[in-house]
Amino acid sequence: MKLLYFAWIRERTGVHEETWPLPKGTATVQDLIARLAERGPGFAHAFADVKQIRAAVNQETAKLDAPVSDGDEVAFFPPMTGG
Amino acid sequence: MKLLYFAWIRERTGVHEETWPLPKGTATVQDLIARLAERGPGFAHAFADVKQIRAAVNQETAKLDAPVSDGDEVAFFPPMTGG
Amino acid sequence: MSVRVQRDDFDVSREMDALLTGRKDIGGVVSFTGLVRDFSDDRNVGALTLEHYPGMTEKALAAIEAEAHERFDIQASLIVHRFGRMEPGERIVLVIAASAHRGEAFRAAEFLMDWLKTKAPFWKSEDTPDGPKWVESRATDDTATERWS
Amino acid sequence: MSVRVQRDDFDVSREMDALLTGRKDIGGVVSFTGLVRDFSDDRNVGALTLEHYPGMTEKALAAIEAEAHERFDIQASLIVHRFGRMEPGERIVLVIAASAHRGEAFRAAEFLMDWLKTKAPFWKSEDTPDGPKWVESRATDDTATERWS
Repeated sequence: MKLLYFAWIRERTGVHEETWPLPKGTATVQDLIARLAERGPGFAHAFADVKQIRAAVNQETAKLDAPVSDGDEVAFFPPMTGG
Repeated sequence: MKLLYFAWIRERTGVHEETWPLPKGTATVQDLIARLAERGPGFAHAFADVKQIRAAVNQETAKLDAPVSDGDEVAFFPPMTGG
Repeated sequence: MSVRVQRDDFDVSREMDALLTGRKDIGGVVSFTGLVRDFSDDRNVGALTLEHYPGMTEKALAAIEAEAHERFDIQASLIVHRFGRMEPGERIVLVIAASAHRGEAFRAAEFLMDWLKTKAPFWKSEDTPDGPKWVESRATDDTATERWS
Repeated sequence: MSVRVQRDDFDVSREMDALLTGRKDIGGVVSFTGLVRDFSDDRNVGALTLEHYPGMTEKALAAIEAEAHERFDIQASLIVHRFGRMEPGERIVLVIAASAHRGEAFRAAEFLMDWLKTKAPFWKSEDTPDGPKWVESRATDDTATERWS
């Protein structure tokens, strides 16, 4: 799957965009966040407060319980501040 | 006094601007309208329906009972349609 | 703060730039441009002619603008109103309101337009297939003015 | 209807003219221009850097614009949103809504701005005396978005 990180989530993970194999047993956005948080201190810091994290699956805003599968593009970012 | 007429009031009176001596006993805008309506068929037509007439005294919107005196600039016009 | 009554057309960008030049405290600028439409109450309108009351018009616009500054937290504003004959598609009026906060700029611009409709001494005559016709004031404009009182 | 995401500045008059060219059914055009302020929550802000999500941003703006056309009687609209680094006084975002009736144009333009604040994938970083700082989403922006639902 393709993973993208924006704003302070990008800064904390140190990654903007990467290809990552969907781990077994990862069904939802929330599952994915839990797996990513285990990837090291930067990722743990980035995903420490789930309330501050928003996600998009295939460029559409998605809730924590939205399903994810291996071909997806999943992005993580803080609440948007456009305009 | 200086009298001004705008829009269809100007068209009906046939006058845009004139100097006119304030008739004796004319204390208010309403009095003035009554005197002007006596000046001939054009003026009578212009001032036939007082509800459709708005006035300004010295370039400030004025009600029917507003006082008028001989040095004033008084204007008559339909409801405004700006913007 | 400034108001202008003029025969000539205006340029929105140029007016906005002149109003805001050197300022860095403005977060949002709202502009409203009124245009001549080629229909009005289902009659075809060829052109519009605006008559006004020179002298009083400038005072009325300045009073409307001052009222907007009383009521809303805006840092800059402009009213430009044209008179004379204008074809469909032409610009008639421009209102600009600038504020640190977007809501105030929106509110002030709409207030300025609502008051212009009923408190600025302009009268519109429309060219129609039956000849020129004076535009009557609209009940909806009176309602729009009253909601601010 | 169109949306654009770009690094470069824009010109309000040029965008308005392009949107309305040849049209004679538009009575009012409302524009909102968002600018970089040199203060924000009492911190001094030197410059703003906008990060966005290429691909998703364009889709999100188009969806917001389509929603405005569903909700309001507007005949034309435009959203232009910049990204990258911008100094105080620079233009960030432009929204235009055009309608036969001024109230609809005002309503649509404000709706577009409110939704952009919370539904367009942009993130702002401010230069402050303590270094760059990510702008947090505001409760007032959430409230502004919710009043349309």
